[in-house]
Amino acid sequence: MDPQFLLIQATSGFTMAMILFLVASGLTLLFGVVNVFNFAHGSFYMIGAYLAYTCVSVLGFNFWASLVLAGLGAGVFGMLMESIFLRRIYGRAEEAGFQILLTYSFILIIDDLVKLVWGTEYKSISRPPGFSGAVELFGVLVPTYNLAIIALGLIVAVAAWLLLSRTRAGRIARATAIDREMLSTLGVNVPLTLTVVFGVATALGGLAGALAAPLRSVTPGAGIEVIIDSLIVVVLGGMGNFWGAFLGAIILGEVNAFAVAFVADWASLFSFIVMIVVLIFKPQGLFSPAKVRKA
Amino acid sequence: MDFKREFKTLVPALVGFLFFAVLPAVRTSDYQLTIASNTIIWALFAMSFNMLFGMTGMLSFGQALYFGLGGYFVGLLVCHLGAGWFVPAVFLGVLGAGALSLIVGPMVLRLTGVYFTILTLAFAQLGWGIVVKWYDFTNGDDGIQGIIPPGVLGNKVTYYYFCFFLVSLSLWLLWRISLSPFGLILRCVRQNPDRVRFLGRRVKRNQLRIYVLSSMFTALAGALMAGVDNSVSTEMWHWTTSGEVILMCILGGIGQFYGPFAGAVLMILIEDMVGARTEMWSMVIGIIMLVMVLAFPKGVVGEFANLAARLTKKSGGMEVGLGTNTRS
Amino acid sequence: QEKVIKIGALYPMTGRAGLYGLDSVAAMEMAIAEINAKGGAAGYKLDALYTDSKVKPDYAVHVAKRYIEEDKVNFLFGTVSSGVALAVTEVSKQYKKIFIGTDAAATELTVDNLQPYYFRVSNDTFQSMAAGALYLKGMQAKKPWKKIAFIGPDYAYGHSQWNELRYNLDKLGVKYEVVGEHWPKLAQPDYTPFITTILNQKPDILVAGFWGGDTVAFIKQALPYGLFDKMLYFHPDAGGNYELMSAMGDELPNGLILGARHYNNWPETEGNKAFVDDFHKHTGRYPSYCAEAAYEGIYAIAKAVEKVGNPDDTEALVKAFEGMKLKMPEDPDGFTSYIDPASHQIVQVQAIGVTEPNDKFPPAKKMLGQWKVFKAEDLMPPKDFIEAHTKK
Amino acid sequence: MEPILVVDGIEKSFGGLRVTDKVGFDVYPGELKAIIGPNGAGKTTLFNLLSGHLSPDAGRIRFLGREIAGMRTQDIVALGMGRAFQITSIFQEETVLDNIRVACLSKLNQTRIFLRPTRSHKRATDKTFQILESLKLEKFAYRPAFELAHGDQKLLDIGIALALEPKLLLLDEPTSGMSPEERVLTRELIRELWAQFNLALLFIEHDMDTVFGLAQKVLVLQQGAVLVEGTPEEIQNNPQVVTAYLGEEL
Amino acid sequence: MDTILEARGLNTYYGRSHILFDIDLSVEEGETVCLMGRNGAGKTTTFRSLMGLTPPRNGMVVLRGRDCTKLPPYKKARIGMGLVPEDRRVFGPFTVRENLELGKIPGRNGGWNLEAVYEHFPVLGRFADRFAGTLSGGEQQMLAIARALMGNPDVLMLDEPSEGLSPVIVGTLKELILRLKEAKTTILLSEQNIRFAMAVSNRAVVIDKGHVVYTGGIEEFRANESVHKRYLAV
Ligand SMILES: Nc1ncnc2c1ncn2[C@@H]1O[C@H](COP(=O)(O)OP(=O)(O)OP(=O)(O)O)[C@@H](O)[C@H]1O
Ligand SMILES: Nc1ncnc2c1ncn2[C@@H]1O[C@H](COP(=O)(O)OP(=O)(O)OP(=O)(O)O)[C@@H](O)[C@H]1O
Ligand SMILES: [Mg+2]
Ligand SMILES: [Mg+2]
Repeated sequence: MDPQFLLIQATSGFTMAMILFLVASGLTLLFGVVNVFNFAHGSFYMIGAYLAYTCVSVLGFNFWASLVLAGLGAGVFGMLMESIFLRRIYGRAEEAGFQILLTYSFILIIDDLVKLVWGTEYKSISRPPGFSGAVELFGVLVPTYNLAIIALGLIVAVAAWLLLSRTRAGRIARATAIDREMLSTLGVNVPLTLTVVFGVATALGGLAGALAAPLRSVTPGAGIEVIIDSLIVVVLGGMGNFWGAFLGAIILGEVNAFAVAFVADWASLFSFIVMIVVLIFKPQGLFSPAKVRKA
Repeated sequence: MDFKREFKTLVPALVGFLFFAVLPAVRTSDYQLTIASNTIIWALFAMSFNMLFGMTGMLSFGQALYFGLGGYFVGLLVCHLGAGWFVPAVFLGVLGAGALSLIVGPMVLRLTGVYFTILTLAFAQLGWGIVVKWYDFTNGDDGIQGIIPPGVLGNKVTYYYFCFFLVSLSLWLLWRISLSPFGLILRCVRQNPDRVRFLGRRVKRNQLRIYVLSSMFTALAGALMAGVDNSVSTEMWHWTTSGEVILMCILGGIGQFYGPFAGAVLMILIEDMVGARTEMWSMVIGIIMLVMVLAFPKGVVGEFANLAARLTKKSGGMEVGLGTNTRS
Repeated sequence: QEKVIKIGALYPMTGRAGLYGLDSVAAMEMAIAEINAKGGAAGYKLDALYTDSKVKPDYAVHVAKRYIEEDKVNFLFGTVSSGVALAVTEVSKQYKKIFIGTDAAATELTVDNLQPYYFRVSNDTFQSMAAGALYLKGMQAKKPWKKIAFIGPDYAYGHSQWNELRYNLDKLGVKYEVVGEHWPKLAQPDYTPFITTILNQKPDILVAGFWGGDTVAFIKQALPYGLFDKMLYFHPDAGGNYELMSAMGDELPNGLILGARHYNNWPETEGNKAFVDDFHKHTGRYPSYCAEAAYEGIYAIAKAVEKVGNPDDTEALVKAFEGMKLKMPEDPDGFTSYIDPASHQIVQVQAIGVTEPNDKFPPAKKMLGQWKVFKAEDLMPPKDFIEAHTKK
Repeated sequence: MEPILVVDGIEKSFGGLRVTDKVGFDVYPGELKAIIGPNGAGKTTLFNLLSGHLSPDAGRIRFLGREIAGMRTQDIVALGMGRAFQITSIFQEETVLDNIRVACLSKLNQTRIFLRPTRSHKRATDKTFQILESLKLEKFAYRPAFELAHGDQKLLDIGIALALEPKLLLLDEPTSGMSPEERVLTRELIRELWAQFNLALLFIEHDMDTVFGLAQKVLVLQQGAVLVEGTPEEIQNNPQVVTAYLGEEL
Repeated sequence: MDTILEARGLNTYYGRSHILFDIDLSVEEGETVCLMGRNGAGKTTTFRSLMGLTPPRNGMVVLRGRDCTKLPPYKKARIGMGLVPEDRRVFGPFTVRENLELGKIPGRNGGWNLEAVYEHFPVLGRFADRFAGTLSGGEQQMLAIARALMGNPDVLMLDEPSEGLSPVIVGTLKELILRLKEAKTTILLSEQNIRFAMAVSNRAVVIDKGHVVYTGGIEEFRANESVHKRYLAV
């Protein structure tokens, strides 16, 4: 096999992985860290993409500013959703089931809202100026925009990890998954914390959607398509582990890249096969969350 | 006391049974028959799923695997070997699902919690992928059409009664299971698996048993569905199908034996009525769901039971749920 | 009491396919309004019911039965997805209710699974691929090519396109070498690994069979790699859809060879202009390919009822459809589409064009031009193809 | 008389921390033995080793003549070891009746039966009521377990263990969280059960009144190792035990 | 002396069942008050009502003269209420140190910080990097108390702190509480261990079936055999 081609595929896989990671990062934060499952994560991805479209193509804003605005917009929308609806079901028996149901209803509602606001035509935005070409690195052609995505993926991974493991805020966020009531007696405003985390997670989703918009078509229903892949990434890496999700995304990306090149016929099944294999051999994902004796 | 409790759960069952039994006679259009067939079949799917989720606490996101398998056994056998194979195919599908779940079960049961959920999802999606890909054999996402039950079963009313009989029988079985020592052990597995081990019982073994049983009933539902629609499609295998059955259960009330039944009825009626009236069905259904979740946290049946309990002012009224008594 | 012809339409109205469904519905409404304004058909007014098929065959079956049994429709109508159409055609057969197909392009619908009550007023993948094969053959004469690769969604639609294209190429005696086949899943978000693999395979021609927004995603992602300079992008079935042009604007490269089942700028006949302009007036946007067939499907119904005199005599209606001539917006001057009595498939001229700058249909900045037009009769599946399929 | 349980030099470490250090002792049929020791001495861990929740790194455990170190919990239970937990371990949503009945059915090996309702299993039900009576819980039979007061839940936990007809019963802090009044009652109840069911009883306890009022022998653990074993009097007067564990009177 | 914490006529329900009936209670600056009562008398519920975890349906919770009945638990924690629940509730997957750091409340300073905790609870210093979930029952109890102290509360509420502790540790705990008392920490605790309670408290409040049935100084309480018999059965 041509080693140059292997390198090329590996690079493709890595780009793919970074977008996967960016999309999944918000879900990891919610599902893995604070133990809230947001089925509608993909819908915020979609909102981010549409907001970016509006900012860039309709309002004529600068692309990078639009990215930030789209992320913020999705985040604010997420915080509203959380504080108006989701908050009401915390602490109920069978909460997890209700989270699924409630956030599923968000998917349905947001789908139609998007249709009402933006119509059903496909939208798309161009890559930002200066990022439409490609550069050669070690003989491999890499689109500059993909490099930007890789950089952003790395930044998000490092930032999230630092934030979660090194700051009080991160520790508090993780503790909400364990015992919200106890935490509140320690002076932590738990509802606010959850709203903020939800906001950050949906902002990450929105940011990912905005970032992916120049590479994809922005269409209704775009949300449902990313949710399964995100779930795979989150679980593959081990719940709530940012580096795990990072690695999970890379594995998924690379396996896909090489499957496309060498077993093209079955490439579309590989995500599931990888997950089955990993989970059967490492039942808690690649990075196991800390094992703890039941007190 | 024991008996009184059971009796209470029998009343709604009898009412439901009678309603669906006489429906063909009192219906005003054939379509109502179609809806009724759909409802009872999905109810079977939902209630067998509830044996896993509500009763044993195993949230499988991959029951579509068995629903699809049941449907495709019928579809493929009828398509390749002829309509005469319809009835045998239904039962072969059930056996096939039993066999498959015996293989998949031990693998997914190695995991617990979300990992279990996601692994079941992965297996089901793999099944879906294979069915879509294996075009020559399965017809891919074109699906299989022309699945006409043979002989008298070709008549809609007879076919309805055929389904009605099998569904009633299955539900009766599920009900008996929920009352039986086996059912009791399953509920205990959900609440406190460690302690079950300390009763000298094997947790995984019991989980596997109900996984297999539930999958077989699910396959039966899938097989019967093929005869109602006269066609099967890859949609049956898709994760959205697994999702739908979960939603039905939650909507109806997870902790309630009849919850999933009510959930199935509601979901199908809502989908039908809303879908017929507005292209914005998605938002309308979304809002209905949102309101249900916020206002009726115990599901339709649970809330109804609560109301009944409050009216009769007897604490015993709380115990209507037989499958599982969720904590208040 | 008013006499009505009831039509039960099934189209996707949400999600990725929603665009096609809603365009079709808009076109149906347009046609119905026009016909009713002129007094209807044989004294009957047209009336349509619309339900979102959700692209779910089982749900669509359910709705079709409701249409027939509760709403007492005279015709079933629509569907974008072939899976849905195949399930609904089964209902149509059982209930002996005529089903007018306006979009779903699976060849089986009029070959393997043909039943007496199904008629299709848009072309199928076979016709597109036959035209595509003729195009490729013509090209080989001018600018020799040999290596060909395919990329298309991993489901029946993608696979049929590739099979039918190769069937037609072989039948035409075209010599070619397949250097790669790629099957991303439908709605694959990321094509990067496919793109790098294809570049590595160095085909002369890349045949694409994408559907919907996937075309946009692929082209956008392939651009920085310079893929379109290194090979010819050839996408004869749904590549020329207007929504691609409108979504991509300036970014769409010139020189892609694309086909669609209807174009807003071809043929430049009065009929087509009128249809496109009316649609634009009606909705504020230009139509995608599927609108035209939905529009014409309504006219076909009106015409059949006109001939039979009532919408209830199904068998007579079937006869009326068989061989019916329909002057469609997509018919160039001098040709009239007709429904082939044997296959119930509409027989039409097919054109394939090349992307070039053109801003007459905003927001698109590029449209197709440099048309090559293929004769309708050359595009129909030949006997051996039909026999091979129906035997299966 | 042969001992029913022989523990011989078992060890267990977590990471670098040795939690059980060459522990050895015997339990004879019908014996009533207490295990005491400072918090973190490894008492619960010792129980976990005996009951198969953990397997020892070294050493042997013989129960009724069988080597059980490393055996699975359910098999050890089947041999005749019962256990109630430090943190009550019951089936919260089931009725009190079913909590015990499920154990009786397990003992009778009838949990695979799936078509005959539980209520028609007369043998199990009768036995259940007998146990409920012994525990004085029969008035709560049809109440879900979570409605019971803490102390009653602890009793129920013991009841579940009893239903398995153990030869040896392990109780981890049976009276913790109880009021003095309940403690006295529970102590009496345990003694009655012990006599009635003809058990060997091994219990962990921090309440000295219970320990010294109930036990025939006391085993003291400290930092994972056996400090001393002896009769209540010997232990009470052992200076080592007094400094390490009992402390001065409050 | 000033009254720090006061409950006036608390009535609390779990769902439809009425648990607390007109509970009146006050704790003065620097004193240690002990709630006593049988199992299920309502001690824990009183703590939960005071802290706002199960808000009373009516009645008032007053902290330093300020009505804070309606405040959510986290605000109560920030104005100086600290709670050690009876089931400890340490954060199992967190290390001991992380648990302690979670107990810090920004803006509340005082004598308690990591060093001070490690000095008073050497076990915790030794196990600083162990996961809290792996600690023994007694060790977890210490951690729970230390965690509450990290917030430097004005009133420390301890729900049955001696439960599950070995006698020596109960002795240590007694010392600790006495030291806290010396440092003028105000403490409200509940106990079943009467000896322990009498050794550390200034005042006793006896609750029975949700009613306050006795309040009095500790010496008076010690002498009052009939209260012991009737409500505590000793
Ligand atoms: N899984 C584990 N990992 C690490 N350390 C552990 C683990 N399980 C127990 N330990 C440690 O082993 C020691 C003994 O714990 P154990 O629970 O047996 O104590 P105990 O004697 O029952 O104490 P208590 O009376 O407080 O319940 C403790 O220091 C505990 O922290
Ligand atoms: N979540 C709940 N739902 C319903 N009733 C409850 C709940 N928690 C406690 N109760 C009831 O409230 C009453 C008071 O309970 P509480 O826990 O306050 O008592 P306590 O004095 O702290 O007892 P203990 O000494 O056992 O800790 C009891 O009768 C108990 O059964
Ligand atoms: Mg212990
Ligand atoms: Mg309490």
